[in-house]
Amino acid sequence: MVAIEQLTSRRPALVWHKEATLEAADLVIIPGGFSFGDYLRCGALAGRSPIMNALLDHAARGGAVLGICNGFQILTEMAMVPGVLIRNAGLKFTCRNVDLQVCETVASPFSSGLAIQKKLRIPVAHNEGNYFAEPNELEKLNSEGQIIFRYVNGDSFGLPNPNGAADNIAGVLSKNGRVLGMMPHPERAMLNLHGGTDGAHFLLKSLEALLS
Amino acid sequence: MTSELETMNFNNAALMGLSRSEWDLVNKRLGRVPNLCELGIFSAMWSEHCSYKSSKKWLKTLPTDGPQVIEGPGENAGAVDIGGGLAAIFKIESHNHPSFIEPYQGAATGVGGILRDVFTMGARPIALLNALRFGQADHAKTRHLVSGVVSGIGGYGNCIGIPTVGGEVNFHKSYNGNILVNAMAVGLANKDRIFRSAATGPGNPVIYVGAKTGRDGIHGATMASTEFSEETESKRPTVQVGDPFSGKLLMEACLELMAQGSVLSIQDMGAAGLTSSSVEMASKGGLGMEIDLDLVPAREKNMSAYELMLSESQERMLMVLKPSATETARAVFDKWDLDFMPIGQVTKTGRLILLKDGVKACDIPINPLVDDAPEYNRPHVDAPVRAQLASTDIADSRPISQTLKLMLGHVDLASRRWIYEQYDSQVMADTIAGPGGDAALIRVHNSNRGIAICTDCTPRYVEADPKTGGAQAVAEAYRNISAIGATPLAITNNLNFGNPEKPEIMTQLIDSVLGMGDAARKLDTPVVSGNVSLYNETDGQAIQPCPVIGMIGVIEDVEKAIGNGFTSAGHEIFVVGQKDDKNDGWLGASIYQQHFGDSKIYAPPPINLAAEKAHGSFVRQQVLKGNIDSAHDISDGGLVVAVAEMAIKSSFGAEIEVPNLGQLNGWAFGEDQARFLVSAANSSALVAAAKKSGIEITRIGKVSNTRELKFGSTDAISIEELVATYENCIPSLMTKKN
Amino acid sequence: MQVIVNISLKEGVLDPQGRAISHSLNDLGFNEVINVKVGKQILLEIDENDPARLRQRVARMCETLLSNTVIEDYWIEIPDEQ
Amino acid sequence: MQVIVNISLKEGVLDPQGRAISHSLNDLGFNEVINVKVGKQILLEIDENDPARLRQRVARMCETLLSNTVIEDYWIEIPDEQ
Ligand SMILES: Nc1ncnc2c1ncn2[C@@H]1O[C@H](COP(=O)(O)OP(=O)(O)O)[C@@H](O)[C@H]1O
Ligand SMILES: [Mg+2]
Repeated sequence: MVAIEQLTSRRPALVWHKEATLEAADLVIIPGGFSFGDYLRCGALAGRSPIMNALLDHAARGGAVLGICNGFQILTEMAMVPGVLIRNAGLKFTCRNVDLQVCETVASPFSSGLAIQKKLRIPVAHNEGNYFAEPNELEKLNSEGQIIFRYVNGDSFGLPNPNGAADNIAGVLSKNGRVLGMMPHPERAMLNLHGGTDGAHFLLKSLEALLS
Repeated sequence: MTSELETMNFNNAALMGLSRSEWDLVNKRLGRVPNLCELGIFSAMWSEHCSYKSSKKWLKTLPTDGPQVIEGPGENAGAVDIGGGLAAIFKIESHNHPSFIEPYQGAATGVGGILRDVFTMGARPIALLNALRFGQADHAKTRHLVSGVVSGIGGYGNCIGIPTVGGEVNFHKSYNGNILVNAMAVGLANKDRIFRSAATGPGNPVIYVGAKTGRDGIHGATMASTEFSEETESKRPTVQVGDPFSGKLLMEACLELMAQGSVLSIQDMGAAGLTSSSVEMASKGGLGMEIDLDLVPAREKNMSAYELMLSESQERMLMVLKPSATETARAVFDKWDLDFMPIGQVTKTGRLILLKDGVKACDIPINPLVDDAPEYNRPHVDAPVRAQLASTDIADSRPISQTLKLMLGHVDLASRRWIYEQYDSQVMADTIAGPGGDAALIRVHNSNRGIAICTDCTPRYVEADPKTGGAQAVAEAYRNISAIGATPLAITNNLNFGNPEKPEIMTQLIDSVLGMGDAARKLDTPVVSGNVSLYNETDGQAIQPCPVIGMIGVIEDVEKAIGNGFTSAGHEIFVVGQKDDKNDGWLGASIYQQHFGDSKIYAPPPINLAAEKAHGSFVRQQVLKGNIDSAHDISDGGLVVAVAEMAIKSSFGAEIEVPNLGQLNGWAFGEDQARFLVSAANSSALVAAAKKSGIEITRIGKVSNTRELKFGSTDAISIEELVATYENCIPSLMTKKN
Repeated sequence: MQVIVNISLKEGVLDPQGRAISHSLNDLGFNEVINVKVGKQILLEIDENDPARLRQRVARMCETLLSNTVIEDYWIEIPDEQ
Repeated sequence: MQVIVNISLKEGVLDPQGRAISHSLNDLGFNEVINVKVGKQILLEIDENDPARLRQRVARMCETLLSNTVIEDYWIEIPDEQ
């Protein structure tokens, strides 16, 4: 919310989960945040709340959707992006900065403004960010350009990524490139005071592409 | 059912922890013999936890006033003015015993409980911290307890969406059978919209909101005895389970309702549940209360009056509303899917009257429950006199770098990353400095103002000399807040001790409170809230005394705050608060002694409060002027450990000059107080300012571009090598095979 | 009526929790443990007395909410059913 | 041999997860759902052929690691056992 206001000086509309309609929007953001306590499976209960049918309609109309962290989990639960997010390989919640590499993708407002191979430093904070998809599904994701971010550089303990994600996947796009789910939190890397502005860069480029 | 109305006898009272004289007093105040529910209420209200009967006399000596104080001890949490029309509302609380029994749920409900204390006052919580003490690192149970407690704290805090930004952890064998889990929460409120708990207006409805009541955590001592229940098995006291999701809903619903202006008074249900909340609300308002227990939303069938009153189920609140507001309030709670139930009303009678199954289950005058709660002046002795340890008494011929490497692998000094990475320290995106710094720093939303927070206590000092240790905890917190550039404002404290009926334990309690009081007075940081946890013993073995201090401070402009990692090569490194001919240091009760000395208890480093204040203020002013680029207080491990920590936090190294003569181990690892390590680009301005203020300052070296620490001309070690021991200690402890 | 829904991970899906438990058990000296899988067991109390209809409704619940059919299998037990 | 350990919360212990699921099912139109409890099911593959000994060893595993006996009950099923 604050991040979007900071970048666009426009105030996004907040939508209550029990509502059933969604007004026309340039972008719907499903933020992080342990919806429904993450009971059963992360994002499962939220993925069935009344507002979600409207979200499906929005996406079917070609509307853009960004799911961050728990929002990504909700998107996978609703099958709006492929794969699932399971428990971190270390079985622990993990909050830390990670480095992401921008990959080449299908045409997408989320990647069009980013330089390929660019590294972004953005924090993660999750318990279930371990991306999983069947091998043939992974292959498809690769060949169709649906993988937008991968973890690089590993962590200080020598692991390749913070959660065990298949192919170091940190963010995936829907087939048409209009829906993005990502584990890292760009809204937490908005200011030098936060320790970096790469999140702001990503959000700004996405918004420019969407609003132009 | 009727058995509940039967009268009790002294044996029943004794099982609930009442003494003979307390039992007699109950009968006298009541004018008759109490029934089970009434006795349960008296015993809960007169318990150490609710009445502070052993500590009250001494807590009264603490300073609680100051121009910044809006609300001192007595309400759910303390409140101080932080400027800009805002109040910071904060408190710390222990959940030691439940966390030992069930580490995950114990710690999680500890966090939930302290959050309720804060949002009950109308504050939106902005930060959580925790002070933890575990047994020996290699004790069989330690790993299980550490991992359960840490994931429980994260489990609740992460899920409810409040960042956990700091805390402290120590390991010592005295905690093998009795760990400490203290949780602190800080919230923000409009300073003229703070909610209090005193009930007002006879006839106003008393409303129960939140989760349903079950048989969670009912007073163990009483329920364990079969005399009180027919179906002992099913009524067995159960562990409280936290439900952060309901906690979140409750928080949002309460804050929404408070914003509407219909809440007259509100109180969370913490220890002793409905009993303490109803009694405290009525007593503070000088009124009475009548409650129909059949209306209390219950999770289980056939709960007795006693059980309903003593249950410690989580995520519940009691409120008094304006009568006209009941329906709009109900709509708010419906929206958040929470129970909302008018269960009684405020009365003029000054009595607590409870109905159950249509009959009176309890009728007691409220005043005695609070005013006649016993207050003891328990016997105590003189604190032991400790010998001083001379640096020469510890033989250590290693080069500084090698000793340093061993020290950084000490479980009390090693990196806490394994712990704090399990906490979401950034949620809400206002965390400017999370765990790993001297104090955490949280920005006040939509402003540049920041709140600095830390917790501190060094139990080995308190054990050696409780008065010094009590003062030191405040002084160290003062240094941590000052080091980032913030102005200390006030403190909360959590007094963790053994059995107060033992005179030597009572001495620890008294002296450390006196020391804490002295320091709080001299450093202008009044005590605005706190908590006491006594009887922390197993098999007669008391814990190392642990009076934890939680301190908050304020900084007008977060952009001016600094961190504790070096920021550029070439910056000069100084010790503020140290003479330049110093070539020895205080090793008694230090980590160095623990590591390399004998196991005797020696006198801890003395505290000079005037110096603490002068040095802390100096560093703060110089940070705000931009004359200091990074700063770190010198505490556990001494000067050289502080240098290493500043280097590890940065991407630089340092070249340190070492005295030619003297006791190098004392100089390097002594824990003399009131000192800061700082780095400065503009060193002449800093030195001039120090001279002008009469502050001792010593240049000890400079920040270098190589990832190496050099001591003098021959002794060097790579930072990488230090990081390896520093970072691996706790992870390898946690994965070690039994 | 009582219904039990057992939910387990599909063959081939990574089970970090099961692996960790298996390791820990081995570390604790239970060397006979070869493999561990962790699943969920959901007990439902349902106001429906016709077992056939019950089974069908619960299957619907599983498909819509209780299990994520991308990675999980479920099976339904009705203890009172003959 | 295969062993199944079912772990559930003790009577009286709050089950926030079960409650949330029950709510969601009702919201989704499954109004017949009265109550939901969530437990764990752990499937173990164990190199031990004597059912009696197996049961005893698995009970030990439950007490030491698999279940949190302060708030959970467990029961052991050995499908191959006659
Ligand atoms: N239990 C904990 N939870 C969160 N952060 C912690 C915890 N323990 C230590 N930390 C963080 O690790 C850092 C080092 O802690 P400590 O050595 O106690 O600091 P100090 O000596 O400055 O008081 C601090 O930033 C502290 O906030
Ligand atoms: Mg410090």
